[in-house]
Amino acid sequence: MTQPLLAVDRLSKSYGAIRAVHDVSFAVAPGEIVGVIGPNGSGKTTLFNCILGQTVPSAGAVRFRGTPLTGAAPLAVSRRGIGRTFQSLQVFGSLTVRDNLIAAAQEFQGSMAARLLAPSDAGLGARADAMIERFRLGRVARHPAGSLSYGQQKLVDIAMAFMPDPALVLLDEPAAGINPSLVEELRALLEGLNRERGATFVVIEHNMDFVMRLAQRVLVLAEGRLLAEGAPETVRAHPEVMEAYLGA
Amino acid sequence: MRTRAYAASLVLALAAAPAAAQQTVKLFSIVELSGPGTTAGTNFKNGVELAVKEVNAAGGILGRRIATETYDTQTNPQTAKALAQKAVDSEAFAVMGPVFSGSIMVSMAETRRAGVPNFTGGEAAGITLQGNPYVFRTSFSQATGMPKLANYLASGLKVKSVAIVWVNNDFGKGGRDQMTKELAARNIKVAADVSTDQGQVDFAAAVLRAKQANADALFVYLNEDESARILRELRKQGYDRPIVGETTIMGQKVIDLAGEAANGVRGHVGLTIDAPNPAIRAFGAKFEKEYNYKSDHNGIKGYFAVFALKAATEKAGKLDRKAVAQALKNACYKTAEHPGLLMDVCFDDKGDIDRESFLVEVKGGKQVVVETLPPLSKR
Amino acid sequence: MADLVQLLVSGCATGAVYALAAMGFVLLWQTSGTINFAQGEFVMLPAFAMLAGLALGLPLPLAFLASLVVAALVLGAAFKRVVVDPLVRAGVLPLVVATLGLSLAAKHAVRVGFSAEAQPFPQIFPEGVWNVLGVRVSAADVGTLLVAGALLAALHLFITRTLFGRSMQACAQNPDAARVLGIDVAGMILATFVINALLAACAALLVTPVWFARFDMGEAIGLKAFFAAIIGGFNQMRGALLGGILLGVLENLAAAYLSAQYKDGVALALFVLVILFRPEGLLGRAEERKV
Amino acid sequence: MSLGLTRAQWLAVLAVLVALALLPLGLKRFGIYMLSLWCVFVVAGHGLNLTMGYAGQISLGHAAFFGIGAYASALLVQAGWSFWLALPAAGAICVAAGLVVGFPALRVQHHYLAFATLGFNVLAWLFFRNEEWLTGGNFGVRNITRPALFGRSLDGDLAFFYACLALMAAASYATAWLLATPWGRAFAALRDNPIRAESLGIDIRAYTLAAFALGALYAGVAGAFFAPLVGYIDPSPFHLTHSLAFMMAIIVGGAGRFFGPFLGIAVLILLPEWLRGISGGALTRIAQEWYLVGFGVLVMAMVVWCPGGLLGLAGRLRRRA
Repeated sequence: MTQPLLAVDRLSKSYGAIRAVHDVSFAVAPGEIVGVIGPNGSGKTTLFNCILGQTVPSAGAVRFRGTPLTGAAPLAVSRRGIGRTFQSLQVFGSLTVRDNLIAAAQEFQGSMAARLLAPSDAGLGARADAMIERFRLGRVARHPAGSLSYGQQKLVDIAMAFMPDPALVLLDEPAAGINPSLVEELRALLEGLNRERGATFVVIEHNMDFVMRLAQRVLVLAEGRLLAEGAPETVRAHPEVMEAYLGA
Repeated sequence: MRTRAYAASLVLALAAAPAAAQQTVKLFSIVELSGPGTTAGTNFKNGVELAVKEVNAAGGILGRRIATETYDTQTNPQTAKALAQKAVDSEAFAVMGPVFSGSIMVSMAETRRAGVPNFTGGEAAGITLQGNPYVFRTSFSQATGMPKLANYLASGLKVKSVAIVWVNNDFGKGGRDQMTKELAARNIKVAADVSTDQGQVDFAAAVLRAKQANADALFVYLNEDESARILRELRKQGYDRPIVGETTIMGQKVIDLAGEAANGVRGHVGLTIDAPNPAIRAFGAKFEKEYNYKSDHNGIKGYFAVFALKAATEKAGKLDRKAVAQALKNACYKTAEHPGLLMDVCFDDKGDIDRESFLVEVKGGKQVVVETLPPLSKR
Repeated sequence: MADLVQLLVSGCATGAVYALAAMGFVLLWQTSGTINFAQGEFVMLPAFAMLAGLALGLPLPLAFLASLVVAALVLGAAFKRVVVDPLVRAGVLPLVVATLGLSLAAKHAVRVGFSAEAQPFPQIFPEGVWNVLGVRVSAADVGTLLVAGALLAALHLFITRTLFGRSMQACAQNPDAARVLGIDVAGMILATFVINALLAACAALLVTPVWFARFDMGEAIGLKAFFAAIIGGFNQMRGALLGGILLGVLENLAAAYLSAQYKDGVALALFVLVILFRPEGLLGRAEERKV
Repeated sequence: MSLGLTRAQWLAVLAVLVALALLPLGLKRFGIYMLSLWCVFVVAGHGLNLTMGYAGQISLGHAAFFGIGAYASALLVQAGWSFWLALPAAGAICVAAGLVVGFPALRVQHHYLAFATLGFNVLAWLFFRNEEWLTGGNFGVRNITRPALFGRSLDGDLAFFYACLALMAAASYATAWLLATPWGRAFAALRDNPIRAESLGIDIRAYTLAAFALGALYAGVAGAFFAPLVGYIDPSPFHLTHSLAFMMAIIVGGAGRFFGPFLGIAVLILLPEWLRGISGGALTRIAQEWYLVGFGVLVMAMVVWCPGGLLGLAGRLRRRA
């Protein structure tokens, strides 16, 4: 295996006596789609937050492209090329969809002072329009994002994460709360991004069908521990997993 | 469209000088009706209105009725200046107020520019030192009052040292600066110099410092509410030296608020409702009947201002602002001819006045005049 | 030494009143995330309600009771229904602005409708002054401290020892869990608003004899209560107590020993330092960063 | 730059400017003075609107920046500087102050930041009052002269009004321009959702500081004009209460809306004068006396029912019609 894009080494996070994440290690290779599953409270989101700098891990290390990322602040993490979405909806409600997309990428080029003199779309108009087309948001491109339906906002949210061409994207339950046909569309979109751009991502998901079809490899968390890891079929067949997951 | 309609109506409103006003004498009261100067401004305004009522009932000035308008400066000099402009724009014959020195210092530039006589209750020395021919006092300046009080401290109370507690605003700072100078001239030591804030509540520290200074007397120079609070604290901490003040602290409002604790305070008052003078007593009764409370010195100032204007206008013989201002220079007016003035008074060439004043003491919840001081010029 | 004690006693009496108002701040913040910038007016209004009662010929105790009722209804229930409820989900800042508007309206309504001048108010404690080892202590100081202390202690007992109080606390800490436990969350929040109004009315009774009833008397007390709450800890009742007393005492000490001109600056410097280095307040718990 | 306006809209803007320029011709000194004051306050209002309306950072210290600008320009001019040098100096001092005040943003969450600005305002006011050697203390700075431009004195009321109007036009243009750059978008992102913004590489601390510095710059420049307009400054107009009034005016006009400050400041300072100008029946007298009460209620009502301010209300009514 070549150098992994993301390497998580024995990561732990405890809140007092509660171990939210306990001794978790895994790696993500470039171009890979990794799913993370586990029952509620199994530590998936805490794991994400530790990697992304929202919380500081109690122990362990995170490396990105071979250099340490442990404890870096969220801004630094994003500047290093790691995008993310949140469990809850997070768009800029008062900006138009197109402006949301431009906002998502404009800070990755030039200096802050240069942006003061840059053209209004920061030279990102074409890229935003392409993303709008890919996510089929053309009809609402000029509407304030806050006025869109939940499913559409979710698409905007995900599109934003991909706008700056991140090396890695961490998606927290992208399919939650959207209708089944849109789920299917979303899977196709993500697969397309992976295929065409080699986009790498880690997906937390409750929708088993969605994640099993999308991911090339699946991690199973239970009570903060990494219970199993492997190709979707292998994991699905793992008796302990089925017990932990379905038994919960 | 909306903007333009609004703008147009604004033009109409701002430009609409009342046209029917030629037959009246227009008087503008620009006074403190809110903010820290409320008590002073309200009294002054009420005094003006009472006087206007009486003048109008007696046939007005040179046969013309007086029409008044009142504006609130919010005790804010910038607002006072703007309102003075407004009065000038509306062709004021004279402007009454503001009472606070900080405000009149700024607003009088406007009345001066337009040549409108401007009476003020302000006491800062600087007001009449700017060569403004249109500004006139209704009371002593601090430069007149403080020496009188300092004389009293030096020869009446025979003190060697004084603690000063003052309020840190233009009124308090001005008085404190003037007093410090006067005390130095009389070889009286300032043993403590304590600044307090407008609106201050807890005077424990200020009183403590005054006590620690161990001075022969305490000079308190605060606004009304704060004067009352410090008097309570002085009583509580058992301050046993003479407490002296200039005008404010012996005012009726302070006595009402401080109750018992005001007893024993003494000092100099330019004007007081309790003066041994039938005209002033009569004014006090009328004022109380009209407004249901006792006037303080600012009420007398406002009342006096209107009658001073009337006297000067009659002397000038015509409704001419410049002539009226001229008639108030180096001129004396007697109550025999102008009873509304309450006391014989002389204006000098700068707009300062000279007349009798009083040494008073608060006894049994009332201001009692101990001695009447003659006008400076008679000395 | 006696001088220092003199300042401490006086500062504590003043600070106890700040603490009463600050306590209300903390209660509202804990249960509903409301920062009430009209807190000072919540003290001013009952003072005028009492004056109105006195003017109608009621004796002071009755006027006070009436003002308690009015405060509970208007400053408690109505305030919550009309101003807070519609905004509680919009976050902290809209409520800050709305209560600023309320403060402005209340102040000037009293100014125009009643009077702009300070009104005398009857003394509630006897006039006596004792000399204790060179320290002059007035009945008013002792009374204010005792009453404020008793109120705060009662409130503390009420919240920690009674079922009702503990339910209130549960709502403050975790409304969802409280709801699951069958606690009437809305009712509990309403209760804190009423308690805040009652505390403010009590503060009014204590301060008005000294501060005098004046339309803008709330400006100082509201700001001081706010500073006290932040300094002590915005999410801690004990913090409000500490903050209030600290503020009252510091002002006096600063005026006596440092600079009378900057006496407010000392408390303010402490306030800014707390915000910078210990935003949870001297006694507060750190609030977890929310994602 | 077109700033996204059509030609018709540009013409409308021009027409309004011309109307404003013609407006004072029918007015006396007081009216001209009030309009000048409005222009100056609108400039400061743009600053607060940037900080608060667009970038979502509540500032309770705007009057302090306004004061710093006013004192800086007044004192520098009295020290013999040209006003046109004192003006940028005042702006620069305010930017520095804005950065210092925004500094807690590097450490604390945003409502605490609002509290810190409140503390700053009180401290600044104490400084203005106490440091008599510099600021004149309670007695203030008197006889502040008005500058000349290209050899023409701006001392006349009308001349200075045009200077204020030009300032307002320039500041408004600068605001519109700024909002059309990527910064405007970053400010909106900061306001709408700072946590999300951070995950997208938006340096929320840097933009928060920038928002404070810009707000302070506008306030400082406005203050620098305020001093010669009034001719006298003392600490009173820079008190905390005026910061709160500024903020409420922006809310009433419509925070985060370009025309919000124009309307909000008009409601704050022109409307009461206009009401007073209607010579009057009992009803207008009541309206005058109860004006501030009404303003307070309006602020509450706006926040509760109409977060878009009066402009938002107008928009809502238009859509319904």
